[in-house]
Amino acid sequence: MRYIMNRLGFFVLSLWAAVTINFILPRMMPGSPADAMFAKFQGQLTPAALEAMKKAYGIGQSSLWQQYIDYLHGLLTFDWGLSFMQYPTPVKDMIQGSIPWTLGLVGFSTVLSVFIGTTLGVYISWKRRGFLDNTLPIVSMIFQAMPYFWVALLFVFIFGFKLNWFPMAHGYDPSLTPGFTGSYITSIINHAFLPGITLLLGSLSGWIVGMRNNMMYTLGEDYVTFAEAKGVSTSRLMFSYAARNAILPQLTSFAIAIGNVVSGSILTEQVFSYPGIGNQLTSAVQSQDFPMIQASFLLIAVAVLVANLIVDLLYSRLDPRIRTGRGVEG
Amino acid sequence: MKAEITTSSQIKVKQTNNILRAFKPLKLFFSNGKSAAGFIIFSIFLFIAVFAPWIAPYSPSAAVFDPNLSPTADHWFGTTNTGQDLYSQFIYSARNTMVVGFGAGILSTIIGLIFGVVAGYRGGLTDAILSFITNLFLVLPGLALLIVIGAYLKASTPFVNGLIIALTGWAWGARVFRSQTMTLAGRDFISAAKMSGKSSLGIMITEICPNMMSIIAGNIMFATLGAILAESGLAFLGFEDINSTSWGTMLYWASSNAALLRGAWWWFVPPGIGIALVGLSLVLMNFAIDQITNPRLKSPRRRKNHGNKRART
Amino acid sequence: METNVPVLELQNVSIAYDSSAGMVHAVNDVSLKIYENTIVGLIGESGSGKSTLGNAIMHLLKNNAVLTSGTIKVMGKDVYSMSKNDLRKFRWSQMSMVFQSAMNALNPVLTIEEQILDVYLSHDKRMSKKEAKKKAIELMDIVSIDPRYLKSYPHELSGGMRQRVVIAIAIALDPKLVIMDEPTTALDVVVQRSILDKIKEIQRVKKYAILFISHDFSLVSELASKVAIMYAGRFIEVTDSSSLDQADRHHPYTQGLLKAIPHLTAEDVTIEGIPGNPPNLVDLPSGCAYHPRCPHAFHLCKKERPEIREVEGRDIQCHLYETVQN
Amino acid sequence: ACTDKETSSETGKSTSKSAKPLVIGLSPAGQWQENFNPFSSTAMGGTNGLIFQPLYYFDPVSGKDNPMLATQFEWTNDNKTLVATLRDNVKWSDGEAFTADDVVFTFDLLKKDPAADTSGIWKEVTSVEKQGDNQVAFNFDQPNVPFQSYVLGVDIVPQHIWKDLGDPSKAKITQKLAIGTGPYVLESFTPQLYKMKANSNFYDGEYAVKNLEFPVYSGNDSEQLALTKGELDWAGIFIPDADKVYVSANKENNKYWFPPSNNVTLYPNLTNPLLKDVNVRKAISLAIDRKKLSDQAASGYDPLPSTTALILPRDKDWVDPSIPEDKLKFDYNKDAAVKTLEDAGYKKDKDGIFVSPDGEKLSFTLQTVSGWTDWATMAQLISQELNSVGFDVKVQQPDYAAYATNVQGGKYDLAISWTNSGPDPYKQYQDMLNSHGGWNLEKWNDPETDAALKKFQGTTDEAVQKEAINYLQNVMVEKMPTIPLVNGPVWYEYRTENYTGWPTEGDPYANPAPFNWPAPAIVLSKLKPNN
Amino acid sequence: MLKQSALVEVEDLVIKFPVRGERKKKYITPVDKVNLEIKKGEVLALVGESGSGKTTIGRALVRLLKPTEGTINVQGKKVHSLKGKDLNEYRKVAQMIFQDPFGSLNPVKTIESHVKFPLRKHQGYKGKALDEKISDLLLQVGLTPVEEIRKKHPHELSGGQRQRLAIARALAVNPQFIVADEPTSMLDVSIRAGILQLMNDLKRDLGLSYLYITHDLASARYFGDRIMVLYGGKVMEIAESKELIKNPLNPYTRLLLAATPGSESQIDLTNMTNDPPDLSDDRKGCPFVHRCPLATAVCRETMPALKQAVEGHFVACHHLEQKEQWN
Ligand SMILES: Nc1ncnc2c1ncn2[C@@H]1O[C@H](COP(=O)(O)OP(=O)(O)OP(=O)(O)O)[C@@H](O)[C@H]1O
Ligand SMILES: Nc1ncnc2c1ncn2[C@@H]1O[C@H](COP(=O)(O)OP(=O)(O)OP(=O)(O)O)[C@@H](O)[C@H]1O
Ligand SMILES: [Mg+2]
Ligand SMILES: [Mg+2]
Repeated sequence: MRYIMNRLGFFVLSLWAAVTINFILPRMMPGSPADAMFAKFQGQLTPAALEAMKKAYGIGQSSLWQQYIDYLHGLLTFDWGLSFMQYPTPVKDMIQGSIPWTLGLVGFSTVLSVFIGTTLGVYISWKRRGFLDNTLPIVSMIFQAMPYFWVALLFVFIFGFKLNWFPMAHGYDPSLTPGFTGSYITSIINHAFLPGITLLLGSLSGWIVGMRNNMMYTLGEDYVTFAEAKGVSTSRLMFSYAARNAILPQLTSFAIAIGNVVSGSILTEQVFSYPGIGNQLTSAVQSQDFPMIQASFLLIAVAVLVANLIVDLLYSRLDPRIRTGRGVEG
Repeated sequence: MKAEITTSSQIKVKQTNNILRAFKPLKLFFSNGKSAAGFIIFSIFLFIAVFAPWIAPYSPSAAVFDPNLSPTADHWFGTTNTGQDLYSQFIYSARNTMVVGFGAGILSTIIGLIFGVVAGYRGGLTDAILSFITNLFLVLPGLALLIVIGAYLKASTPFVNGLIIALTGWAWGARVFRSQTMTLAGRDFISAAKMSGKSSLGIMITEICPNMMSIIAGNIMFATLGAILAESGLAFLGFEDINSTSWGTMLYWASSNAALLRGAWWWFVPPGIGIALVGLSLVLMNFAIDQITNPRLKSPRRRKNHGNKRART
Repeated sequence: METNVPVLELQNVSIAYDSSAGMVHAVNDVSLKIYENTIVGLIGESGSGKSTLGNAIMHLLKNNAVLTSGTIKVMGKDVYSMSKNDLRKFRWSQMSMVFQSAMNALNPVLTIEEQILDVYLSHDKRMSKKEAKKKAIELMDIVSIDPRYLKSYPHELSGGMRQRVVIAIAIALDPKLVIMDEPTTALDVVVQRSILDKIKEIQRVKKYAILFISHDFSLVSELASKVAIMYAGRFIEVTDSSSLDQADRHHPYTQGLLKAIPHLTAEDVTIEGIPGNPPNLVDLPSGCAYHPRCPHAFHLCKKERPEIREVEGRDIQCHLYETVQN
Repeated sequence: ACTDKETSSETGKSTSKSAKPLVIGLSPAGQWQENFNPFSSTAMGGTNGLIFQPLYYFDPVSGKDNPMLATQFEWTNDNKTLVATLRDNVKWSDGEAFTADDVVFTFDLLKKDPAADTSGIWKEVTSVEKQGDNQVAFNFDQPNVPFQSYVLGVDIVPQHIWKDLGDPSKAKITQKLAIGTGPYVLESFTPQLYKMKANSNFYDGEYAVKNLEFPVYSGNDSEQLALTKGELDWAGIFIPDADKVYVSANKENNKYWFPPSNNVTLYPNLTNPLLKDVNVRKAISLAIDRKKLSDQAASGYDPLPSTTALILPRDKDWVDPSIPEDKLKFDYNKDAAVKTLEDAGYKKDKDGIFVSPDGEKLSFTLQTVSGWTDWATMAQLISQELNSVGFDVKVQQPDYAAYATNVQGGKYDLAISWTNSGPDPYKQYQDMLNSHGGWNLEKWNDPETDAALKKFQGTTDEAVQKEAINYLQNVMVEKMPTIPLVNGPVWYEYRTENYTGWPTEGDPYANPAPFNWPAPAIVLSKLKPNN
Repeated sequence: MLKQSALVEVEDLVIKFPVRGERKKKYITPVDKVNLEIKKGEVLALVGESGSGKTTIGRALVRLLKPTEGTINVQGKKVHSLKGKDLNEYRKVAQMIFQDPFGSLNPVKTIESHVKFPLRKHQGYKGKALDEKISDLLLQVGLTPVEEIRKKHPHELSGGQRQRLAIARALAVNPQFIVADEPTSMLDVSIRAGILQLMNDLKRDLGLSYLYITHDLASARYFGDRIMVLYGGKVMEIAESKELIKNPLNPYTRLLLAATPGSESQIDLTNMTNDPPDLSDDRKGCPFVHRCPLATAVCRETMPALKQAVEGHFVACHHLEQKEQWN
């Protein structure tokens, strides 16, 4: 209980901090977005039109404090304002349209990466000093050391442009009508393959090596030897005794990884013209779209916080030591 | 009667001298094939970075050659669309990228150390506040924050970016340092140091930090890799001064000039390989450090004696 | 019934660890027989190879350890010639072990009950869960722990209770041989005592053979009928525990140990340490491994390893007794 | 409407069964937003021109006037009233008839909501009224003939729909509401792609190109790949080394033409006393190698500018014949630059930097936009050149918003920026040189210049107009208020595999880029499927 | 008379620790109203089971902990309220040898640097004198050959050598009083004896006073002049060593004696509860009550006072007269 309250407290406090940072950051920007907007009109606007537009965009008409209050109020009521770059589309709509793609692609490949990586980690630690144990960590690390977008660009060029194996852009074949049809779903998978595989390759080694390390530690624990002596079956030994304990430290990383799904999507989506939130954020930053930057950043922060909270709670379910309030650390 | 004591037993030495070995980096790195390879690759790039002005045939920014050359004897990696020598750019970029990477790596490690060690050693309210800040930074999405801050800060030279990367990326280290400090702080030798009249600051600097040398070194490697990748990502997205000389900027230009499409792989591939190799060398060296210092990776051996608290991570 | 088949028979067992510093000769040429219903103590200072031997009997040596020579038989069967599966079944049903750090031998994320059930269910596929639960309750009764603790997680139990749980698990399948590797070192004297009493009691009833490993002389001499004293991987002396009252006519190392113990009630309160350091197991001293520390050492000790010699019913490896007798 | 649609798709099938949709690559964006509001600056491409149409379109590349919803226009009342005659028998795509009331309604909307009046119509126009059934009159305070392109360029919206939509600047025009008079109607919309099909109600009859598709690309890179691979028929993106990258992939079909459309100009801040000295500006101009700028910064696409700032060859008829031939081209002569300064009393100090007679160093910042790579390269080259002559120039690259704030607020020394060109030379001069001009970044303030522009505004007589423009050309050549660097091209790539009839250098009938709306409507009207 | 020569005087020492409770903050009191005194050159052995508060008392005496209540006077100084500079001064008087020879030395520092800092800081040695002093000190505790050992790191020493270094470090400030917290519990019997001997020698040669913390009655008897028995944070019994072993009066002392290997105990401990005593700060009565065979209602309600039973032999128990019942 105390643990849960503790985590909830942290959640609320950091949420507030994130929200506030989010409010302050864009206001520290030099150069007003309105100027940027109006430069587009190449100086044909009357001062009146300019004023009217500023008002319409909600720029600079009230005190900072008032803006903060309005901002908080807007957040709570899901009124995140209108996008500058796609005026007058509500930011909410833009996010609604893009977030499923990001969650689908990046979320799925993250979960997949965790799953595959962890399983491989368990496997190679079990077959310690085997061929895979000697090669897999190194090979996967090579990918982790490469700049992600660089690999992605090479993949697009080789597998998309040269070999024509996979589409080079978009979340699905735009000529299809979205719907629950076989061809649409196939198209989605086809389009997600390259970005997904690059994401997977880029993150796999962390999970493999992390899990392997944890397993090595756990396998050296006395309770594993004891269980082995007891005659517990191999699968139970591997999963209930070794992996079950070894996976606990992975959870924290998992929370952070899940939280980073959205920011991890930025480079992917840019390279693959994927219709997700990362892409939106990049364009928003490039065109100084305050409301959009704020909302996507906030969304990202909330995603991370929620993921953390869930993992914390999960942790307390998986580790009985925490449930009773012992050994709670930071 | 005083017992006479002869030289110490070798077996005991074997068990605990691991921490100490971290202080002999060279020996450490050559202790296994992976880390030796890492160390050699790293040394080559370090050499390139240090002696860039002597190695590079031309100035990296001088737009004085024929544009869009493919590799020739004069221009090993060809030239850019503005007639700059790509090989020279590559060499100088190694310098900037490594400086920025290590600068950010070391800076973020220092910040992490300050937060982690003080929080872990002081405990109580100090710990609560510092840990909160740490956790907040841990939780805030790195790249997004970087991009947003970078976009707000404007003057994004690689160095500014490195600074931002360090300022946003120290939290993981702080967390590791904190938990390590907490286990160390519970050890009696810290109490003993207190008893001998050492100040808190003295204890943190001379007793705790030296005991975390290998973790610190590992953290620097790890943070450096992260910084190099983040910096190149930022540069690639165009959130960096495009006249700077770094591998990320080279990739930015290569991609904005459709280097791959026009078949100029010699423009696009080397900077990526450079980053990948430096990254790989860091990973490999870190591997060695990890293997020596992380008790989890040692071959399982029963602990001597009782009641040794283990660090929970 | 063949009562003469020893429960445990060690014949010239040697074990070495392959470590980066070289081969660690942890156990050297050790022989021993233990019969039913006896407790044999195994003592020796830290690092003398006690646990290694215990683990070797269970065929649970670490990856880098090798049984370089000798045979280990339990109930007449060679432990090292069994198939993996037979071994898995044989272990625990015939021989079990309480590990040195029994406090850490319980999986922190499983309840006590699950961990006890694991034993029953893995060895008897036909046993129902209900039956196993009943047995678990009986088991808890034997070691005097309230069965409500079955639902607890290890960290919710005190050290003494955990230790008892581990002992309970060790005797769950009524094995013939129980190896106890320093089962009480981490505990308080009072708790330690109560557990030892418990072990004694159970042993009396079930007639197990117990190999009791410890480095505490007084403890072992109280509990065991026979004591093997280990130094540098060798049994330098095997003797009845009753003989430990007098300090003379033992191996010099045994004598040193006996002199180092402060006695609670004896009038004479002087004690003496043994000078010097434990031997380097990678590069053992020539001849008798104890000679660098031995106050009685003479030229022969450095050159030749002493043979086992029976001295007043004690098996002692020491040149001193050879010369005395010769 | 329902039956209409069916028949139109029927006919579509029968006429060009095999014709593929024409795929158009617009500027990169994250995702499309369903915004077909012609008054929104962020409306989807095609909103202006394909769905909604203005009365007239004055094309800056061809210099032609293209009638759309009006068939002719005329200045009356001492050039203070503009009367447009509307086309007959125009229908909205939902079948309703288009009337003069719709036009008046549209202008009234803009009056009520200044935020929608992005061209500032109501700062010039005083009233709009219907004349008879098919004419609309626009009344001005004072003559402003060139302003006709803005007034007649406003997209007309249907009263029967827009009267209920509230503020036009905020109206969300989705597929359902995108009812216009243009040659296309919206067929479907997703954030990755929207499709249009030919409007069967269109006054000129259905276009030969029946179907349009607009996929989204998040960056130049991915759009280049798609274009090169043949997935796009028409695009307007920068391609480095287009011959090698793009044309060579399919010599037969992959074509491009990058006609000049405006000037990329070095703006000196004339409020800076040093830059106010014309000798300094001339020296700067002399020290710049414009050929190198074009070759290295812009893949050689950017033609060299005229000293008059006219866009050639489009404006060739406007060139003042009294200006000698050699003065129409910029010189590159560093020695002359040095000499110019020395003659004006500037001396080099110990660092080799020129110092004015007042003791001020010729030390300037040069601003460009971060991320605009061609300009960045230019700035780099310029600063290298100037520094070699004896200036001290430092390049600064704020991002676009800060740059815009700086250049418009006069917070810069030197800046690279564009000029705004219209269908004739007037627009560019007006914006750049009029003391109230919209893009008078340099703050050129000269009553005679203003007067010349005023003269142009007040007349429809070409001779008078030429006189005014001649004066302005001389201002540019002699006084050099700004320093043109290169001509900015229009990016335009097309493929002839599926469609022909594209504008080319030989037949520059309209602005060819698929982003200068509503010009693409003109292009589409001329395209024919290839079969 | 007694008062005058007492070096350390502790009165009504109470130490509380906050513990994480379910909801509100709770405290445990591992040291409750403890009185003791140690004379110059005297060894007071403190015995008691794990968790009875021995270390806590020791840490309070050297002021690694601040007492919650009560006074600690050492040489007339009010140690319990020392701060800053005064506290640093006090470090010269009292030192501590820690329980764990593996944990109390800094693995990355050389042997000599462990004693160098205190020698320089507290005794003001510098340069060559410092160097010589280090050698002297290491020699004094038997860390020979000195020149070789000085440059080594702790992991290159055996357990006994480490414990000697810990002692040398304590001696480096030239203290008058040493808290030795189970200095041998982690060592082998044979090494243990050597350390006890060394401490005995130092006491004899330098006139040091010790608080010798242990849970091993046998070694307490060997090294201690007097023995104090602690249970659940309370003093149960205190007497001359021999007297206490011969004539244990408190049931807990007797239990402890019975449990010590080497004693011929007849107490059946197999079914004894091993629950630790209640340390909560609102507990009542005798802490041993839940294990004590003599326990009655009064034991549950009130803590017996420490009474003198025999000359110099103090004991806290309500049922002294029922001594026989256990044996
Ligand atoms: N996995 C291993 N690799 C190398 N050497 C080992 C390994 N395990 C133990 N040793 C060494 O083998 C020797 C015997 O170890 P063992 O654990 O059997 O001693 P022990 O008598 O049980 O000691 P303790 O009383 O401390 O438990 C020791 O010197 C130890 O350092
Ligand atoms: N810093 C602390 N915070 C909270 N509780 C503490 C702290 N230090 C000790 N305790 C608790 O106080 C009680 C007494 O501890 P102490 O270490 O004094 O016992 P001890 O007699 O020295 O035991 P041992 O023989 O095991 O060393 C224990 O229950 C312990 O858990
Ligand atoms: Mg052992
Ligand atoms: Mg203690």
